[in-house]
Amino acid sequence: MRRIVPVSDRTVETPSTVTLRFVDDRPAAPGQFVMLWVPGDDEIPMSLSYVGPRKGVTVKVMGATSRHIQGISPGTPLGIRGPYGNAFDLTPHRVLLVAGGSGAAVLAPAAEALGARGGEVEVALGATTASELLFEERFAAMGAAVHVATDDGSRGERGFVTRLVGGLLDRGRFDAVWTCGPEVMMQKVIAAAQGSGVPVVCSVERWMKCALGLCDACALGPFHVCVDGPVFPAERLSPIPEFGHTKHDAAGRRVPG
Amino acid sequence: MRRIVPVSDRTVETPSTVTLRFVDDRPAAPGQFVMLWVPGDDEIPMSLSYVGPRKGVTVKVMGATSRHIQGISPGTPLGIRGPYGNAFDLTPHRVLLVAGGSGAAVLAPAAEALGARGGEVEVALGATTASELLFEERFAAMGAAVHVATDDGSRGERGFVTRLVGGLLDRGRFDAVWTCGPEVMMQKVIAAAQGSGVPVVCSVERWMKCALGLCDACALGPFHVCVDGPVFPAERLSPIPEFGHTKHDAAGRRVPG
Amino acid sequence: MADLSTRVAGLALRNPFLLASGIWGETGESLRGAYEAGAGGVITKSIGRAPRTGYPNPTVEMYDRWGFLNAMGLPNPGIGEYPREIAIARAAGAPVIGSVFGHDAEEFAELAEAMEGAGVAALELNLSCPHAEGLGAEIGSEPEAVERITRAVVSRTRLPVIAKLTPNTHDIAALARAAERGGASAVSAINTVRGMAIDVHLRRPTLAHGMGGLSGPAIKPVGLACVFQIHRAVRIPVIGVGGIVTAEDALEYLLAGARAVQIGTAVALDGIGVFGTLVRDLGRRLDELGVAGLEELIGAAHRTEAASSGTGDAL
Amino acid sequence: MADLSTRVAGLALRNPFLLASGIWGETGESLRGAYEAGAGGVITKSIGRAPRTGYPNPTVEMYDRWGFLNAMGLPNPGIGEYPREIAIARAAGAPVIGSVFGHDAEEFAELAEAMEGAGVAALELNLSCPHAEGLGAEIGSEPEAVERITRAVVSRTRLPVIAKLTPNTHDIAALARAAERGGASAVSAINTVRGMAIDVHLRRPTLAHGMGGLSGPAIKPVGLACVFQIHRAVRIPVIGVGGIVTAEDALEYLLAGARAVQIGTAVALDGIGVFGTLVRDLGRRLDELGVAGLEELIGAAHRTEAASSGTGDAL
Ligand SMILES: Cc1cc2nc3c(=O)[nH]c(=O)nc-3n(C[C@H](O)[C@H](O)[C@H](O)COP(=O)(O)OP(=O)(O)OC[C@H]3O[C@@H](n4cnc5c(N)ncnc54)[C@H](O)[C@@H]3O)c2cc1C
Ligand SMILES: Cc1cc2nc3c(=O)[nH]c(=O)nc-3n(C[C@H](O)[C@H](O)[C@H](O)COP(=O)(O)OP(=O)(O)OC[C@H]3O[C@@H](n4cnc5c(N)ncnc54)[C@H](O)[C@@H]3O)c2cc1C
Ligand SMILES: Cc1cc2nc3c(=O)[nH]c(=O)nc-3n(C[C@H](O)[C@H](O)[C@H](O)COP(=O)(O)O)c2cc1C
Ligand SMILES: Cc1cc2nc3c(=O)[nH]c(=O)nc-3n(C[C@H](O)[C@H](O)[C@H](O)COP(=O)(O)O)c2cc1C
Ligand code: FES
Ligand code: FES
Repeated sequence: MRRIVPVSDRTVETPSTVTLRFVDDRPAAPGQFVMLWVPGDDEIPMSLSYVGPRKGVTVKVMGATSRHIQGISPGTPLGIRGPYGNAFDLTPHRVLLVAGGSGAAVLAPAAEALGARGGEVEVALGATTASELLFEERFAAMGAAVHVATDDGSRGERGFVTRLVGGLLDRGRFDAVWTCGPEVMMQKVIAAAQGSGVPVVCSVERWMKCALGLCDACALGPFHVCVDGPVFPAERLSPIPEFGHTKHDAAGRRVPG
Repeated sequence: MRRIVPVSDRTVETPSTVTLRFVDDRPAAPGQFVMLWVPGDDEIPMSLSYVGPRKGVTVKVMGATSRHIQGISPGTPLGIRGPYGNAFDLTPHRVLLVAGGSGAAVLAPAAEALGARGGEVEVALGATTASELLFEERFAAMGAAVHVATDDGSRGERGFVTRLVGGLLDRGRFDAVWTCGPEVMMQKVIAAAQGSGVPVVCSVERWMKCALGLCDACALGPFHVCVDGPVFPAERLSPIPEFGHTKHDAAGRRVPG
Repeated sequence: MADLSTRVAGLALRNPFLLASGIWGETGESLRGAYEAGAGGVITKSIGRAPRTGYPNPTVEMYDRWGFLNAMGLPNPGIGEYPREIAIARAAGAPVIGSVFGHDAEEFAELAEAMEGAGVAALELNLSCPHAEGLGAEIGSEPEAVERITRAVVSRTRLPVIAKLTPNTHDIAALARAAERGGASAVSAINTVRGMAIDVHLRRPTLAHGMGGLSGPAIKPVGLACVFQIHRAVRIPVIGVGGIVTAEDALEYLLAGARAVQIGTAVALDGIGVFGTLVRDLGRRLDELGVAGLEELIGAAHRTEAASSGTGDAL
Repeated sequence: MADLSTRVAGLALRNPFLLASGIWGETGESLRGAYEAGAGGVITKSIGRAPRTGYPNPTVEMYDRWGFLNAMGLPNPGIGEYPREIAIARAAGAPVIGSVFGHDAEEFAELAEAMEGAGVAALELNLSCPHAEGLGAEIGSEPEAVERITRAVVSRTRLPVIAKLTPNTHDIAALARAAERGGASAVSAINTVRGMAIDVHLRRPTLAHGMGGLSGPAIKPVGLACVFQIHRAVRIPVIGVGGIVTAEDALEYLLAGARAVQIGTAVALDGIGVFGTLVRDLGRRLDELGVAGLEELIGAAHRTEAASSGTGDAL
């Protein structure tokens, strides 16, 4: 199941984010992820930020492994298995994307796929600071209106990107909201959309080991994010007490997160 | 790989030979054999005397297991695996069949298959005594001329069936001779056909265990009867010193036979 | 429809299909989910004294449907936190078997007491994990250790105790006899078979831990041989585990002598719905065979063998 | 093309692919056939003192391509008649390794002497057949017995001695160390893994003997784990066997530490032509990798592991 692929390109997207591309011909759909093995280090879940035969992952620095990955130069062999998990349903026509942090990594290919089907997106893109805005140009290149918010106000609206959501939903006629980012952010998006009648779809993260629905590491209430997710309609997540509150750590303890 | 099939019919063909039929939908070709498992007893190779979805084996008493098999009544479950081995090449148009003892069991379905393709057969059928002539009516029902020899002269020519071969080859224009019976008999058939230009094809037997080309039980010179045979052109067999002289027993010793 | 219920180690189960330890067993919601999907009972992840993250990833390697290699390294939240997970599963009515692992008899016994406090219906002692230093099979391959640990646990709880045995031994029957002497109510067999995979391109083992354990269809023949041998060696019941995916597989284990079976890797192959499928298919199969309940089948392969013992004329 | 030759137990082999014992090894013509098909050398069927028919049929059970169960029961013509078979294979130039089995050290030693007389290039001691009473793994799972038998054979012949070990143990490294102490020139690992299949309809084991041994792809992870462990434990070389079908499989074994490999079940899966395919594919693969010979690969998975040992930054 595992393939070894040499990294073909490395692109620095933001000061904390790097994209690695590699050739892999397994079919993949936007929303799905791979288990990315850095031999001698770790194997971690990464959404596909490019889903075609020249696939890509866009990695934000979190800890040792993601830092290590960022430094990898073209030619280096990486292991991948997958793609795993489900994908975004591409039937809605007009979709509002709400991305926080590296969340744009999974929303960008979804937006492109929607565009290829004749759909349209509008994007609310958030980051801590201007230089950390991920894939702003990639969204713009699709012809999407991109609305920006930064925590420090260095670009666009000052504050969290969720502040943009209410206004956008009031103005545009959207068939769906797709969001990826910290769970508290996604909860705010869900709250903002409440009453608008527009369904919200979230991409969530949990600790992953097997990615095969076996080991329980990625349990989220009754679900296993590796096979039931990572993409969930908000109405399936909201009733789960853990959503936005706790995760299981590598030992299976319930920890805040 | 193994199927359990209930015996559907039991027919006494001669005092020493019984046919058991059973339903099995694996495709099979005339010449091929199955490993027939009599649970609690043994598993032995048996040519298919009927190759359609209602398959059959025609068993001559040799020792304990074949005697046991003969007594089996309809409804009894048997194990089968296969079909194994190769089959008769059905491209010749006019074929002389030379059958000794239970050899008719494998030649009868081959003759029928040839007939279905518009080919014709003539049969030289041998047995120890009249009552032991196997499938005489089945050959006759195909419209084939059946020439008979018995060791005791109780029907047809007295003596071995091989005595008929020379004359038949002189008279008929045959594209091939197919023979199955004791190896000394088949060697005489080969000798009789020598110089006639008619190729001889033999179906041979060796001890079988795996029937998968692995265990070496069925070795015959450089061949393994279970996968390279049981059907061989005479010119492949004649150079093998063992052919007509020795076999390997269950322990792998070279014994006369 | 045929009655699929079975009794083993003091447990009355609605059907013989138990969720195997280490599969879906970290959280109470997952244990509940397996029970609601149709399992007759659920076995928790093997729980130790302290929280343990297990080995780094990669922790798994999957072949085609026939095999699965893992070296999770016994990750678990520790017995301190785990009771809340058990409570969630129990609230849904699931018979919960608490699996524990430790370094010595005392540790096993303490964990057993804590599990009893958490309300499990029975205990399973993991004497068989093939890839954890100083744990599992490293201690569980000596009959003396199996007996000592079992005895210590039995003396400290009133719960039925199931010893889970390793196939990485030349004589699993001796391990089962040791468990029986120690007072076990049942044994489970088998845990995974020690195995490894190597990446040819990278020239290194694919699992971070190197050694792992093989599960799935590839080990069904191994598990069957173990259950068959154990059934001959002891009077306590056997729970079969290893490579069961279909009702036919389960029937093989029942015929070999298992009174219940555990399902692990099949959950990765077919999803948790595999429990519903197994229950349905086993029921249908029993109806087809005209068999009213499991009792007639359990160990039947031994009876058939005895009846014919090479005389060559039984059918 | 890359050089595929290898040296193991004093033998210089044109390539690392040996015909495994019990496959095509009953007759000299078959041994010759395997060599002519491309094998680097051939191992005879395990030969005993007297002729033996083995168990009654059914002796085999095949799963999909991944597994194969057998209980042949060590059929063989006996050492009295077998030298003529060896002569046929030797006449074709094949390096012949004589495999022997016995009940005790004396029997092994006598057989070894007779094999030496028959002109074999090395001996393989079958200490590992999983389904023969009083033979094979029944004696080969005790390190003392492995050492004693190996020593007896080594003292009675000048031939290199290879001890073939069983995976049905909790510590194959201990068996390898015992063989090394006994003076073995190499060990082979693994023989088949004990297994069983049961026919659900007939409610009986499908092999006449009941117990059998599992071979084929299903046991590759098990064999690799054994070879890896043995490579760490002893200085004598290892010959890998178990589930090798493709050149990739063979490479895994080489990387785990094997200096040569044996091919068994693959002959049933792909025919004897598998040797030609393996030789061609391994050569191509080495060329692709830019590797000139096998030496660089043998045991390389250990070196990679050591180099990175969890620091998380090696590549
Ligand atoms: C389905 C999915 C898709 C993801 N997609 C992306 C993406 O596209 N881009 C991106 O930058 N990040 C993505 N992540 C998050 C990414 O996996 C973690 O950031 C990464 O594992 C951090 O590893 P580390 O060693 O650098 O950090 P560590 O220092 O090891 O850990 C920091 C945090 O990272 C997370 N983490 C570490 N290991 C794992 C693991 N095995 N499984 C899940 N989380 C882990 C934990 O929350 C942990 O607390 C995704 C996660 C999931 C579950
Ligand atoms: C490819 C093939 C096709 C055959 N087709 C037929 C057929 O259509 N009709 C028929 O009557 N017979 C057929 N035979 C022969 C049949 O297999 C034997 O007659 C039968 O095995 C005898 O078994 P037994 O137990 O009755 O005799 P036993 O007393 O056990 O042995 C008598 C003789 O039968 C042969 N035999 C026994 N066991 C085996 C075995 N496992 N493999 C091969 N030979 C064995 C040996 O020559 C042995 O000396 C075929 C054999 C082969 C190899
Ligand atoms: C991912 C994984 C984790 C496991 N964890 C445990 C465990 O914690 N304790 C235990 O006793 N067995 C554990 N096992 C072994 C299983 O319970 C079971 O014995 C084995 O997988 C064979 O069954 P299967 O072929 O149905 O998977 C684990 C198996 C797998 C695949
Ligand atoms: C039909 C069969 C017969 C075997 N006979 C022997 C034997 O006589 N002696 C022996 O040492 N190993 C014997 N083996 C074991 C093989 O040599 C080999 O160790 C095992 O099959 C694993 O390799 P594989 O997966 O490539 O088949 C036999 C295996 C099979 C399948
Ligand atoms: S990561 Fe193992 S169940 Fe999802
Ligand atoms: S019967 Fe085993 S090789 Fe032919």
